Amino acid sequence: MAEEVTSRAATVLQTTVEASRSVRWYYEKVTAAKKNNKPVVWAFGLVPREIWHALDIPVVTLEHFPLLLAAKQLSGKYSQVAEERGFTRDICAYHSCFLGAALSDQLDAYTEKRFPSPDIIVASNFPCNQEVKTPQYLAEHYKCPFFYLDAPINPWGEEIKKHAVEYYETNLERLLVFLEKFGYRPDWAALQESVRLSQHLLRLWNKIVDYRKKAPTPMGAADGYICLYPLFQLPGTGIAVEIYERLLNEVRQRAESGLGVVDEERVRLIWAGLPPAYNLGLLNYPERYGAVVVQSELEWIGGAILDPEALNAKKPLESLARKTLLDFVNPTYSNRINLWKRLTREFKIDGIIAVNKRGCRNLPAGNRLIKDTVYQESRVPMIIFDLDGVDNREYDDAQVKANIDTFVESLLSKKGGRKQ
Amino acid sequence: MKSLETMRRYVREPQLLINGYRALGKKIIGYRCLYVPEEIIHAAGMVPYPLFGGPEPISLADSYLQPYICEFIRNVFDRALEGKLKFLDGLVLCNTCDAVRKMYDHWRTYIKTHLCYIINNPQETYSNHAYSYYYIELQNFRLEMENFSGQKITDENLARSISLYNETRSLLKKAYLLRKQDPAALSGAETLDMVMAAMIMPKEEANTLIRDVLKEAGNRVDRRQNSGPRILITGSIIDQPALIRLVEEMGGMVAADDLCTTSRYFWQEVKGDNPMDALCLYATQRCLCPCMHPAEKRLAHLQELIREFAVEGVIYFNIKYCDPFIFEGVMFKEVLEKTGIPVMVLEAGHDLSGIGQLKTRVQAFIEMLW
Amino acid sequence: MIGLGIDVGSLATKALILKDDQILAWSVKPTDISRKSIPAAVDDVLKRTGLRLNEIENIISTGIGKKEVSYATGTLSEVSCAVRGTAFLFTGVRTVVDIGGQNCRAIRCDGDGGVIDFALNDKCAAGTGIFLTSMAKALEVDIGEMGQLSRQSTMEVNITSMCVVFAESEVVTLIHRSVPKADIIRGLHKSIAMRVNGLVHSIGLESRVAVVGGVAKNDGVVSCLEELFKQKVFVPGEPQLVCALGAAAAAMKRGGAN
Amino acid sequence: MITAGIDIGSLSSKAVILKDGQIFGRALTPTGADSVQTAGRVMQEVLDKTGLSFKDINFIVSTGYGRVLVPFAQRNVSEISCHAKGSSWFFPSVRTILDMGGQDCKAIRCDATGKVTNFVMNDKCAAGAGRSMEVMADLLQIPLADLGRESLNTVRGEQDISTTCVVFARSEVIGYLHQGVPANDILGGLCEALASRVYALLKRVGVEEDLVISGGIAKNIGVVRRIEQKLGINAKIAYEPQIVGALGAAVFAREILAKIMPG
Ligand SMILES: Nc1ncnc2c1ncn2[C@@H]1O[C@H](COP(=O)(O)OP(=O)(O)O)[C@@H](O)[C@H]1O
Ligand SMILES: Nc1ncnc2c1ncn2[C@@H]1O[C@H](COP(=O)(O)OP(=O)(O)O)[C@@H](O)[C@H]1O
Ligand code: SF4
Ligand code: SF4
Ligand code: SF4
Repeated sequence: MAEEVTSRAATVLQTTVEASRSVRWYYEKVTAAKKNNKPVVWAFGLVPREIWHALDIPVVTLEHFPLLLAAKQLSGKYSQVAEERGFTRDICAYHSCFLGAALSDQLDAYTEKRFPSPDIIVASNFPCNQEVKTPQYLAEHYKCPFFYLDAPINPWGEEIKKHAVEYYETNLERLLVFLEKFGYRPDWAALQESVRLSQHLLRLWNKIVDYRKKAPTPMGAADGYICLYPLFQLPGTGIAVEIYERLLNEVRQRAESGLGVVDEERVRLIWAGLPPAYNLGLLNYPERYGAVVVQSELEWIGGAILDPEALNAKKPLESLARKTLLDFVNPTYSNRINLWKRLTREFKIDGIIAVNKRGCRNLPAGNRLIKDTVYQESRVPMIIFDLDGVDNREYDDAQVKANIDTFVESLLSKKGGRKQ
Repeated sequence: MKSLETMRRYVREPQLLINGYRALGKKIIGYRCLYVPEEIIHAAGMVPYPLFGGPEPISLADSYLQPYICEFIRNVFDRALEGKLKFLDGLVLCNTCDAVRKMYDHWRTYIKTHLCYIINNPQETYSNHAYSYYYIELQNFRLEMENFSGQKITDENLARSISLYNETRSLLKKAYLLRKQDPAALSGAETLDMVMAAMIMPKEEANTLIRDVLKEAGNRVDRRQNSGPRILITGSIIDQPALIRLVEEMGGMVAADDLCTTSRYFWQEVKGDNPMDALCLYATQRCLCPCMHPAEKRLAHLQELIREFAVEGVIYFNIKYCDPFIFEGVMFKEVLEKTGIPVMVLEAGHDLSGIGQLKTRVQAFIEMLW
Repeated sequence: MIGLGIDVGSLATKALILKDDQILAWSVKPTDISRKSIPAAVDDVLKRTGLRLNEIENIISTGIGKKEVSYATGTLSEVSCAVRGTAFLFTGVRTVVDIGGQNCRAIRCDGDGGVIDFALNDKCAAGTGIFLTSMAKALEVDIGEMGQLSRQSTMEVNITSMCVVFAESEVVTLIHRSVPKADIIRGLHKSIAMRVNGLVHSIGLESRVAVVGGVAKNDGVVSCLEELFKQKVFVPGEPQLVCALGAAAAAMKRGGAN
Repeated sequence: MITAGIDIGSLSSKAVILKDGQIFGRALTPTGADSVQTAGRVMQEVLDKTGLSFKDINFIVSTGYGRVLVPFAQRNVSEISCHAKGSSWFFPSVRTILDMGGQDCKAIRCDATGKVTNFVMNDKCAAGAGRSMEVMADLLQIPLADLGRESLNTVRGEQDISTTCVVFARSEVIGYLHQGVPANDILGGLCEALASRVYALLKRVGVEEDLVISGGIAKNIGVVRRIEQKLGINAKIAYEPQIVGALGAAVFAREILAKIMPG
C-alpha cells in the first residue's frame, strides 16, 4: 500500500502511484497535527473512518500500519519484539507487529517518522477479539484514555435487525461524546458531508469495478491493492474522491481500448485473504501463465460491499452503522459467502486462491465453507493454503508457488482440454 | 465420598443422563457458552446442555475449521461431525469469542440439527444501553424457544427455573468455599468434577447431591495433608481434571480456580422480581469472561479471589489460539506480578499433548513457590 | 513414442522410461546433497534400455527438484503427475493420496488424468514419510519392516505429539515402558493416517481412492487409511514410481510435438 | 557427606558426585533407547571413576526429562530448578540462566541462592532447540563440535533460513547447497535463527547479569557469540556446561540431606 511497495508489485496504472502517495500525504498530516498538539487517535477494529475525517481527527489505524512495516520487510522484527513481551507466536501478526512497534524500547527512525504516539485509543470488537485486546494492552502501556466501541455481530445477512443498527448507532454517539472531551466537537454538518463524500466514493468504486469485470481486465489486483488506501482509509474526504475520479477515467480508457493486464488472458482468478504485504509481486506471479488475479478480497473491506444508495447523508450515523455491520469481515459469514458467489459470477472467475493467514481467527476459518458453497453453485474451484500476509518470517516461497503453479496448471488443462 | 463418586460417574458417562432425558421425552439443547440463559431453555420444558470436548484426538474438524481456531471448539465440532452429538435437538451459541462465533455458520452448514441459533449479546457490560439492546435479544430468544418447544414460557415458569438454578449456584459456591480451609476438604480436581456434573445434570438431582457433598466433606477423614503452595488456576476452558490433578500431584494445592467450568458458572445469582429483567441484568453485569468489556472488572474479581483464598501463585492456562486468554494472560501477569503474585502462563492444546513438558513447567513453578 | 519421466523427490530421485504405453525401465536413487542422484538414476534407466538421451524426444521432470533437470523438455507439477500416473495404472480413480518423504498431497480428480481439487500439507513434517523414517531409526527397525511388524500389534497405543522431534521422545518413553514395538508402530501409522485423513477431507473424499508415493509401500499405513476412509484403496506395485510414471506418460503423449 | 545428581536428558545423560561441597566425579553418556538402563550406566560410570560404590552415596536426586525413570533416586527435581542451582554453584553472581538442550530451551531467573524466581520455556515446536544442530551436522557431515566455529566464518554472509521446522529446514538447506551457497553461510543462518529465538525467550524473563549459558548448546560457539552480541553482554560458561543440571541435582541432594539429618 505504501509507495515502497509499488516497486515490488508490477502495476499498470498511473493513478496507482497517486493513490500510494496519499499514504504519505496522510501520515505527514498526522505527524504535523501531533506537532501542533492535536490529540492523535489510535484506532483499532473497523471504526468508521468517516468520523475521523469529518471531525478532522488525526488517526493511526491498526489495519494499515503493519502493512507498511511489512512492505519494509520489518514486520517480523517487530512481531518478535511482541514475542519478547510474552505474546505467543500464534497471535495475529497484525497485532504482534503493531504491539512490537509500539513497545520497542525506542521507536526507530522509520517508525517514529510515521507513527506519532497516541493520546486517545479507540477500539472496536469488530471483526475479531484481538482488535480489542491489543488496544487494551496499549492503553495501559501508554496510560491513554480508552474508548470501547461495541459492535453487534450480524448473523442475519443482508437484512440487519433494527435494534442492532440502533445499538451500534448509540455507541457511535457515545464515541462522539467521548471525543468531545478532547476538544473534538461533534459537527453534524461535517458528518453529513463526510458520509456524502463516502457515498460518492462508493459510487465511483462501483463503476471502476464494473470495468474490471471486462475481459481482458484493465486493472488487476496488484493495482487494486495499492489503490485501496483511499477507499479504506480516506472515505469521506475530497482527496479520495479526486483520486478515484482519475482512477475511473484511466480504467475506462484502458477498457475501451481493450488494454489488459496481460496480453492474452487465459485464466481469471480472485485472491481471498491477505496477499503478502512484504511480497506483493506474488499477485503478479500467475501472469506468467496468462492468469490474472482480477480481484482481491481485501478490496471489499470497510463496507465496500454496501450498495452506495443505502447510505443516507441525512442520517450519517445510521448509514455508518449499516456500512459497518454489513462488512464481509463480520464474525459470521453470511455476507462473505454472498460476496464470493457474486464475485465469482460477475467476474467470470475460473479459480480462487485463498490463503489462511496464520494467527487469524476470522477469515481462514471460513475458507472451507466458502469453497464448498461457491463450488456447489458455480463449480469454480478454490485452492487454500497457509500464507501469513503480514509476518515475513515464515514465508516459504517454494511452498506457496508449488500451490499456485499446480492450481493454475490444473485450471489451464481444464480449459485447454488437456493438450499435453 | 459417595456423592462425589456419583457425580464423577455422570461426567464420565453422560449417556446415562442423556438416556434419562430422552426417556422423559425432553428436547436437549446444546449450548456454548455461559452467556446463553439456561433458564429460558429450561422454562420451555427443554434441557440446556453445555457442550464439552472429548478425549479423542480431533480428526475431521481440522479440515473444516482450520487449525488456528482454539482446539476446544475444534474438538466439540469434531464430535458433532463424527455424529457423537446426535442426541442434540438444537444448538444455541452466543456472541463471545471468535471460535464460538465461527462455529455458528459451520454448524448450520455441516451439522443437520433442527435448530442453530446465536444470541447476539453485547460484549459491553455494565451499561444501560447494552441492557436495553440485550433485552430485545432475550425476548427474541424466548420467542424462538417457545416456537421450537411448542410450549409457552410463562413468567411463573421462568421464575421457577431461575430459583432452581440459583439454588444450584449457591450450593456450588458453598462447596467451593470449602477450599478456603487448609488443608482443603475438597481438592481442585474434585471440585471440577462436581461442577461439571451439576452443569449437565437435572438441577433437582444435582442439588441433592451437592448437599450430600457438603455434609460428607465436613467429616472427611481422607483429607490430604497437602500443604504445598496455594495456587489459583484461571484461563481457557478446562473440561477434564488432568491438568488440575497434575498440579496437585506435583505438590501444589489448587486453592481456587476461575474457570467457565467452575466458579464462573455459579459465582453470582440471578436477582430481581421480573424474571426477564433479572436475566438481562445478570448477563450484563456478571462480566466474568475476558471476551467482555470492561476488563477491569475481571481483574478486580481475580484479585479478590487471590486475597480471599490466600493464593500464592497463579497458573494461567491458555488453550492454544484462545485469544481472549492469551492477551489477558500477558496483561494480567504484568499487573499481578507487580503485586507480588507470581504468574505462570501455561500454553497447551486442549488434549494437553506433550504432558511431559507441562510437568516440568508445573513442577518448576511449584518448586519456585516453596 | 518414448517418454522419460524424472521425479526429483526430497528423499529419492526416480526415473522411468515409457515406450508405447510399456514401462521399459525404472530406477530409484536417494536424493542427497551432492546432486548426483539425477544423473545416477537417468544413466541407470538409459543403461537398462540401451537408449541414449538424445534418442528420447520428450523428457518431463517433476518433484521439488524438477528445475534441476536442465535437459528436460518440460516440467509438470507433482500433483498432475501423480494423477496421470495413477490414471495410467487404474481406471476411474477419483481420489489420489500421494505421501512422499516430506510431502503429502490429497487430490480429487476426474478419473481421466484431470485434477479437480487438491491440497498440499503445510509446513509441518508430521504426516509424511520422514516422520516414519525418523521413528524407524528411534525404534531401531528397518523402514521396510514397519508395515509387517504393525500387523502383530495387539494393543491400542496413541502417539499424541505431531512434531517429529517430540514424537521421537514419546516413542522412546513408550519403549521404556516396555510397550511392544509392534504396538508403537501401529500407533505411529495411525497418527500419520489421521493427518492424511484430515488433508483428504479438506478436499472431500470420493470413492475409488489410490494411495501412492513411497509411504504407500508401508501396508500398515495403508490399512489404517482404509479404516479411516471406510473403503479399500488401490495401491500400485511400485507406488514410489507413480509420479515418474505420470511424467513419462505426459512426455510420451506429447510425442514429437513441441 | 556424599550426594549425587543424575540428569537424564533427551540426548545425553549426566551424573555428578558431590563430596563435601566439591565435584568429586562426573560422567556423560548418550541417552539410549532405555533410560532406566542409561541411568544405571551413567551412575556406574561415575562410581567407577571415583572408586565409590552405591552405598557410599547418601542421597541421590534425579532431573531431566527422564527424571521419573531413575529407579535409585530418592527425589526428583525439575531441570529448571537444577540448572539454576548448578549455575549458581559455579557462578554465585548468576541471575539469569539460559539452558538449552536437545529438545527444549529455558530462560531462567534466580536469586543469590540459586532459587528460581521466574522462567519461560520454549513451546512445543522443537525448532528452537539443539536438535536442529544435530540434524544439520548429520546432513553436512561436519562434527557437531565444529558447527559453531564454522558458522562464524561465513563467506558471503549469513543465509536466511525461513523454515523453522527442523525437518523442513533440512530440505531448505539441501536447496541452498544445490544453489552453491557455502555451508558456512548456511550454518551462520541456522545459528542466527536459533540465537534470535533464544533471544526472544531471554527477553521475556528479562536479562540481568550475570548470565550463564548451560546445556549442550553452550558448546556451540556460533550460537553463544550471536546471543552475546544481541544482548551486548558476555555470558559465563562452565567448563563443562552439560553437567550443570546434574550438578544442581547433586546440590539439591545435599541441601535436602542437610535438612533431614541435622548435624
Ligand atoms: N520399502 C519401504 N517400505 C516402507 N516405506 C518406504 C519404503 N521405502 C521408502 N519408504 C518411505 O517412502 C518415503 C519416500 O517416499 P518418496 O515418494 O520417494 O518421497 P519423495 O518423492 O519426497 O522423495 C520415505 O520417507 C519412507 O518413509
Ligand atoms: N560438542 C558439542 N559442540 C557443540 N554443540 C554440542 C556439543 N555437544 C552437544 N551439543 C549440542 O547440545 C545439544 C544437546 O544438549 P544436552 O544438554 O545434552 O541436551 P539434553 O539435556 O536434552 O540431553 C545438542 O542438540 C547439540 O546441539
Ligand atoms: S487478520 Fe484476522 S485476526 Fe488479524 S486483525 Fe484481522 S481479523 Fe483479526
Ligand atoms: S477456549 Fe478460548 S477460544 Fe476456545 S471457546 Fe473458550 S474462550 Fe473461546
Ligand atoms: S512441530 Fe516438529 S515437525 Fe512440526 S514444524 Fe515444529 S519441528 Fe517441525
